[in-house]
Amino acid sequence: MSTSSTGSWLLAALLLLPLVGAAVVVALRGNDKTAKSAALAFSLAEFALAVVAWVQFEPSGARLQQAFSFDWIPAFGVHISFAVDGIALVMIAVIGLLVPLVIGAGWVDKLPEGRTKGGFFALILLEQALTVGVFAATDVFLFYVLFEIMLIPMYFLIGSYGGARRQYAAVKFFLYSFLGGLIMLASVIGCYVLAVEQNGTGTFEWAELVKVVSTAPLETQVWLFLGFFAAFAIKAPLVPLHTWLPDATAEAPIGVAVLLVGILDKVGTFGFLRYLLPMFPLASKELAPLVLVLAVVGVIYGSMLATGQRDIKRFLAYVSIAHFGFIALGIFAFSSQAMVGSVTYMVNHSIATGMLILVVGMVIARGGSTRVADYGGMAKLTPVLAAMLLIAGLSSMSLPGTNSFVSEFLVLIGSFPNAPVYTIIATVGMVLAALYVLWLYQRIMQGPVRGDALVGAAGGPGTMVDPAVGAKKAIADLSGREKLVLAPLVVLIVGLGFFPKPVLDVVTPAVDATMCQAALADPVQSGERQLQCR
Amino acid sequence: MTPTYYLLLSALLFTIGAVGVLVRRNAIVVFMCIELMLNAVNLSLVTFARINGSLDGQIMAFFVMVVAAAEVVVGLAIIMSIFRTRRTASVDDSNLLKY
Amino acid sequence: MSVMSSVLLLAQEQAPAPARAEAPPLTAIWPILIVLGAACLSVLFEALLPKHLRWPGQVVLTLLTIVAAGVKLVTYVSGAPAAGETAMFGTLAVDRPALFLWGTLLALSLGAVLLIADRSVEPGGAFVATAAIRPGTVQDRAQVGSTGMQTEVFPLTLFALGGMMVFCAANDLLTMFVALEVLSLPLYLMCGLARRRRLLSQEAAVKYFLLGAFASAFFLYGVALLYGYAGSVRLADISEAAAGSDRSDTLLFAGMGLLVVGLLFKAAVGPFHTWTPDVYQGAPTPVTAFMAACTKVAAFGGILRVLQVALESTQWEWRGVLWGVAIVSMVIGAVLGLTQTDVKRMIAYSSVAHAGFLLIGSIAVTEKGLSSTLFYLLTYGFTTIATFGVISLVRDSSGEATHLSQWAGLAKRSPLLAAVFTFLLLALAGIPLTSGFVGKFVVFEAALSDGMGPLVVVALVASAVAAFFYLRVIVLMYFSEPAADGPTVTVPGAFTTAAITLGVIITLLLGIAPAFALDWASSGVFAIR
Amino acid sequence: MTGTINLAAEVQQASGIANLAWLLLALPALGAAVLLIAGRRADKWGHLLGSATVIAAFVYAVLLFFDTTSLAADDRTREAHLFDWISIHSLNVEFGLRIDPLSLTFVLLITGVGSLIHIYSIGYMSDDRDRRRFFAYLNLFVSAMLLLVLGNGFVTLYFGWEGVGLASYLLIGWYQGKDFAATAAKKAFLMNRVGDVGLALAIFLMFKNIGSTQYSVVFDKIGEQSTGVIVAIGILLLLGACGKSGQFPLQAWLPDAMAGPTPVSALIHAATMVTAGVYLIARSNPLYSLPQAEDARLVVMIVGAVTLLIGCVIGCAYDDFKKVLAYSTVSQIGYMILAVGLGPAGYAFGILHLLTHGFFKAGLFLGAGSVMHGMNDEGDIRRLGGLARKMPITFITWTLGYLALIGFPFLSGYFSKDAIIAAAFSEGGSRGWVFGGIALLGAGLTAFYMTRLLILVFLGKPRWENLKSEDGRAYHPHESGWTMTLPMIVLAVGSVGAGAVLSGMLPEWLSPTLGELVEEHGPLSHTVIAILTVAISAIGAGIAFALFGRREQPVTRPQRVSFPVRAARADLYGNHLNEALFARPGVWLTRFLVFVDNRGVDGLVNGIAAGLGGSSGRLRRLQTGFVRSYALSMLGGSILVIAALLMVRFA
Repeated sequence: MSTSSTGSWLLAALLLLPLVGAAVVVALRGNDKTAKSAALAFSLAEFALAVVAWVQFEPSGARLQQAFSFDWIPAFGVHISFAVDGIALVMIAVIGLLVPLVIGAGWVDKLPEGRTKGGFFALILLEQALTVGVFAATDVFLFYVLFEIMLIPMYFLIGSYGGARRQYAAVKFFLYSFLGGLIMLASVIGCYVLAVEQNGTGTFEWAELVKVVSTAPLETQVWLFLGFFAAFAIKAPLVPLHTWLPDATAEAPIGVAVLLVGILDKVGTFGFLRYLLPMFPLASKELAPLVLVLAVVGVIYGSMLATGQRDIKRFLAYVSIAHFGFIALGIFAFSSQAMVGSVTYMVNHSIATGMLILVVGMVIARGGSTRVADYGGMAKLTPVLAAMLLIAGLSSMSLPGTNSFVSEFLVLIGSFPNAPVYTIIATVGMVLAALYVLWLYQRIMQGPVRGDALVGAAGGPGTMVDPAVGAKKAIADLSGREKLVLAPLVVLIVGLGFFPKPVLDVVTPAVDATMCQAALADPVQSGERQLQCR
Repeated sequence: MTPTYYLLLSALLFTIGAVGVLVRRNAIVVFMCIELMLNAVNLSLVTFARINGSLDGQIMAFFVMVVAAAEVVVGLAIIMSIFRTRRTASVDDSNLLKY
Repeated sequence: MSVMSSVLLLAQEQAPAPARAEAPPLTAIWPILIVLGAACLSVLFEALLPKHLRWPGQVVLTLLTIVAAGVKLVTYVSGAPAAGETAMFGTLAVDRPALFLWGTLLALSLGAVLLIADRSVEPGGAFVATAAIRPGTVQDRAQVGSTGMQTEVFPLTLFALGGMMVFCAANDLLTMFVALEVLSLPLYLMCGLARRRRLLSQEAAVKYFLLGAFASAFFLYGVALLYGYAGSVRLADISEAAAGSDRSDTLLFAGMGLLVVGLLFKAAVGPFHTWTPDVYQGAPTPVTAFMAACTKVAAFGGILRVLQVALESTQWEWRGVLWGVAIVSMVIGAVLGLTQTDVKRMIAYSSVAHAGFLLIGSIAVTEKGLSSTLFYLLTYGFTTIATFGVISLVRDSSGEATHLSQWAGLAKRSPLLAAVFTFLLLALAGIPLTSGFVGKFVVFEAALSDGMGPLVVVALVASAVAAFFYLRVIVLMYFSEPAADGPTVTVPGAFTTAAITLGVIITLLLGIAPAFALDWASSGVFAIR
Repeated sequence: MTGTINLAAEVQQASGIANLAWLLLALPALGAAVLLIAGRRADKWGHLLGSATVIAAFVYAVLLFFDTTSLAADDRTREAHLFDWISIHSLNVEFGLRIDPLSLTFVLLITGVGSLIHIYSIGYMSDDRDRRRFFAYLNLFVSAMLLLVLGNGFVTLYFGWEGVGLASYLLIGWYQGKDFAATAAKKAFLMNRVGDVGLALAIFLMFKNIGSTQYSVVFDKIGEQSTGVIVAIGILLLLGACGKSGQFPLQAWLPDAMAGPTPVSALIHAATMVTAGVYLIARSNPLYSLPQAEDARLVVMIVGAVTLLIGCVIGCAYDDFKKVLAYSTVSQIGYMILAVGLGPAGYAFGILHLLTHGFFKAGLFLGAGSVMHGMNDEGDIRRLGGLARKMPITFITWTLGYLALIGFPFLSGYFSKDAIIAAAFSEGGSRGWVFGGIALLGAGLTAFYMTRLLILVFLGKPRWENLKSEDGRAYHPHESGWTMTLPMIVLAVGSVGAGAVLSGMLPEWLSPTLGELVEEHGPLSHTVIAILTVAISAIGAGIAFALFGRREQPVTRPQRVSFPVRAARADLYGNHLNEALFARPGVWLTRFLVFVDNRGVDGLVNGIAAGLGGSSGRLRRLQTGFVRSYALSMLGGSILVIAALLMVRFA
């Protein structure tokens, strides 16, 4: 059987276009120029599609829209079925946004010898297709398949295009995620077996499994929950399962780091929302304290470690770990404000941290080193770059007026009524966030000029450089291309800081549905409203 | 006297054969030990045939003999070829393949 | 009595069955008859054909045989009774699983034979011209150059194949024992026929032979004890006796133990795997492929039948023990594989780990357990054939370059081969969209629904560990710089290409659209007569 | 309490000119945006645009003021809804403006002083090649500050709150080539963030218990909350105020903030931003006025009193022109906090003093800036002296501000500060005596250190004559240009007259927001207190003259001094305390955690991997290659299997 609903062609196109793109780019990889242009063209088209999909989406409509489904393995009731709800939609839009920027940012990067731009961008497009699939899959088996496949392009992206210790990083990344995935596989099968026991025929349709599993006894749910949780906690990553991320981020090329932190990791938190809460409501409530502890520990631990890093890219990884703590806190605080906050946090973190990583990449491209100690006083040479770093930084310390504030505020204010203690600790994380961001900014941009490359450009250590002169030296300020890459992000950071409504409106219904499936109710009720499941 | 003794004897022979495989170095001898094990089995087969009062056991013993003969053919061929190469029949000398 | 007569028949099967009062229904077992008959025929070829005609003659004959047997099988399956039937006076049970296994064996052996027959990769083929010549001598160096090869390998292959097919269908333990020997003896010899590295090859043969004989002694003693227990070697009778009888259970369980040990040895399940790495490494690669794929299929076919037919009623006693064995096997395979430096040895240890997974499916005594194990065998077999096919292509001046360090940076030299091998490794690791994943999935599904959760978790962890050494090879091929005097990748001849393509395609097909194969595998259960 | 109820009831929908209130935010914000985006292209006219936007805002503010005064007192609280900012079910954070006497007062102060300082900066920053960016930041600040005071809910307030923090960070770190400036900026922002946490938690508490963060709802329902909640919110809000207003224990950042250019110190760190804490508490008067909030108010008063003393004491010991003024600011804000802590009896006086202080302290800072501008940015008062003749206008304006600050009769400080002292006494009982006494003492100290400043800078011998500034140039003091003197004059006028004018009308102008001013009569009558204050101030000034006026002052600060002076020079060890309690432990903890992460968490992972590898390496040795050992392992295995089977069966 194969069903489809309105707009399903959109989703199908969203899934297929990058695949086609990857194929085309591979075919063209002989000539860097054309390959690059083709990749960019496809990614932009994909973004356009994503925008259309967003416009098509009816926030007030059905939970899952633009759905289509085919049989795959009838023996196990496995379908190839995709659909989007508000949460998946915004994530897909973010993917569509980031990939062109990543391609633009990697336009002139030098790759290890023997590697072609074509291959690089093709892998990125492939990864894009797979991640879109992961967010859109509505068949648990299909989700698992894509969840694992997703690793392979990323493995090659890190392993063949990364830095000095790329082999170690790639294998570590792969094994961590693969182990998590296998443990999840046990739970996936467990759910299926449960379905077989209950209604004779097994199924992997998400909606069906939710019905079956959510009514299972607590103990069963706990075991299955843990299986899924392991995979998602590794992906997200939550402390103490995080140690693959610093290595991966440090070794991956900048663009790949953006995808890794901005998109792949979101699969974990997305999984919390899409699978853990609806499928295992009892277990979720039972184990919420555990997750909350991990989340809050992550916030503090990540922030403190960030300030302790010597390597800029590792710094970025720990910053993300702290942010993922906030997201997890919001999800498991069980209030619609916090949950909406977490989803918007996923979006905003992709934008803010994505920009932060890109800017850091531009810094590294100029300073030629990833050690913080090799930088200082750069603002004099490259004021615009400095401004960009500051903007990205301010957003990731969630200053009001930037997009991240809305989400962090929602997470905290929403979590407070249910989990006051955790929230208070997390709020302290705000101070630490300011600490590590300003620390980085001061070390890189302020003070006297430090670092061989910079001093060389500035002419003598600690000299007061006239930017007009500095610009003529080796260290130039942002090029037009780089500005073009960062501009959309700046616009979004400020725009969503003032008008988050578009995102909130799309996300809220999906979150309500999730809350309702998990039989949760807001701690602070505004009276007239009651949950109705969709 | 009860057939049980034959069973015990065959078990004993089997064990002797097995131990022989473990302790002897010469490939031929090792192989002979294996033959001993097979024949120990034959003994018990025949005994059981007696106990169960059916002929099958005895017939099986014949089959075992045939198979053993076939094994001898193949085995000696292999052992000969390696003996010609190494000028020794000690199984301990051939351990290029390890770890 | 019946046993005797039937076995007599079995021994002279190539001759058309004599007309008797109740003529045995041969339609069901035509595939076996064809294979064994052709085996004898090709012995005659060896004896009569002039040297230059032997190779083409043998190849044609062998391939035709397999195809013909396959056709016969298909035609029979279409009209076969769902419950299955017995042939040769009940010595052979031709039921759905047996038919599935036959099909699998024929298909796999087709691939293996293609590898064996190839003469372009290694000029003159992977096999020595005259095994009798001493390695290292003048004649030996001469024959390395010569393009002749020992075509006896073809009849040997066919005999082994026939033995395997009988082994899967054997309905009583004696038949099983004879079949075991029929499939083993040729393999012992084939291991010793490598053209290069003959010392290793011969050593492999000796080891395999001595240990194999040792194991079959155990098996036989087990048969004897069970015979003593049940008064019959028929699987059905044994299960009956085990279900309810007053005889001493010591016989039953001692016999069962010895029997199972013999089978586990053939299936290369740890801790009875010790021969595997050495033999896999020493034997000529095509033979290794044949062993790794077909022997596993046959052995697990036998294990499944014994466990599910004969010992079904005592599963609560042996299940715990086999749990332990499965865990040991998976751990040994995964852990020891980590530090291997020879590609063939590595695959050998991976096969030990896979044997553990297969055992999980086998001890789930349910229809699901049966069908999932059968499916797993199918997927694993093809992946393995293709894997060894690829391995046989990477060579340097001294023959195959199997040391991992020689594989460094292979992707730069020949991206296609690296890609194919990567795909196969991912399949062995069980990454989705490969047959390996579906196989693992169905087996674990069967195990979980039979309440073996902990075992499944162990298996999953083991496969995560195992994934590391597959990744190691990928890392070597893609992320490392090629060695200066690295091996070259020979362009495969038509045969090897065909074999590899077959394996890869089926691996991919069963990964993407496994539905049809799953249906076959679950089309029926063992016939208990 | 009563005040709160009809407060909520009275909120009107903004109409007419008030509908354009968003212009107040938009104008400076637009200016900032244009200047930042246009970049160097705007260097020519950037400062003009920057000033223009703020002046325009001021003009509009004046119009809005008269528009409001034209209304009946009860209709003067108006709200303009701009858009729904964050709205999810029960949580609805709207982006709206509240136009009422309190916010208007601040708007006038901010835009007014802001305009003056913009004009002043045109001259002061004339030789900085990034002047345009400077004006952009100033505009950004004004915009954020206006949002802070105009927002109609605690979240919008928080928005402005952090916005001004950002602006202040950028401006303190203006000379970012210098590490100390960058560090000072970072310190300021971090200590503010600590305060912000308090504010944030207060907001969370409101949402949890009241279900809203809008002033109207919160002030309406706050009375129904349990005492615990009310006190908690009160104290958390105070924590926020302490951060922003440099109150004890978060005062340490304010002196360091003087690393920024002087106009910044005048605008942000004297006149406007640092008074945001006072605004916050005054704005939350419906909460603090509650009888249940008694304890919270007490804490507020204590903080205020302590801070004002700390400020005075340290102010006496410093030799840095601007830092003395900074500590003076700290202590003056201490007065204001004390005042608003007094509750209905003090809100108005707190605001009054805030305004007068805005005038004279800004004037004092601009004077200081003018001096340093003429003296190669020399800030060490011991290297100045006798400048009165060199820069007369600066001297006169500065002296007027000085007199106003020490509360010279009938200058603005006299009205505002005395009122606070009187109110403190009128608190009654021992409390009254304690706080009143402290406030009185503070007045004396203030007079002392300000007089010292006056003498060392403007009077006495010109000690700079045979000195060189650190960049080796000789000093050529000169009067500044008109763009700088004009604002100083205006502010001087303000510092003279503001008190007299405002003290009369302010209380009842603010009454719609702060409730009626409650006149209590303590043990001492107002006249007595007034006389006392003047007398004590006179004594303080006298001592200063006695100490510094007659003797020659060394150019370098004497090292061998009594403990109190040493303590004061070390900020009463405030920084040491922070170092010992937070900074150093923090660094240690971080190092420790990094170690744990590498060796512990990651070490565990790699350890497992290494363990597997190692065991593999050892186990493969078992594969000896000897057939017989293989046979042995098989035999062993089979024996185990059989034994196990039999055990399972028979056990």
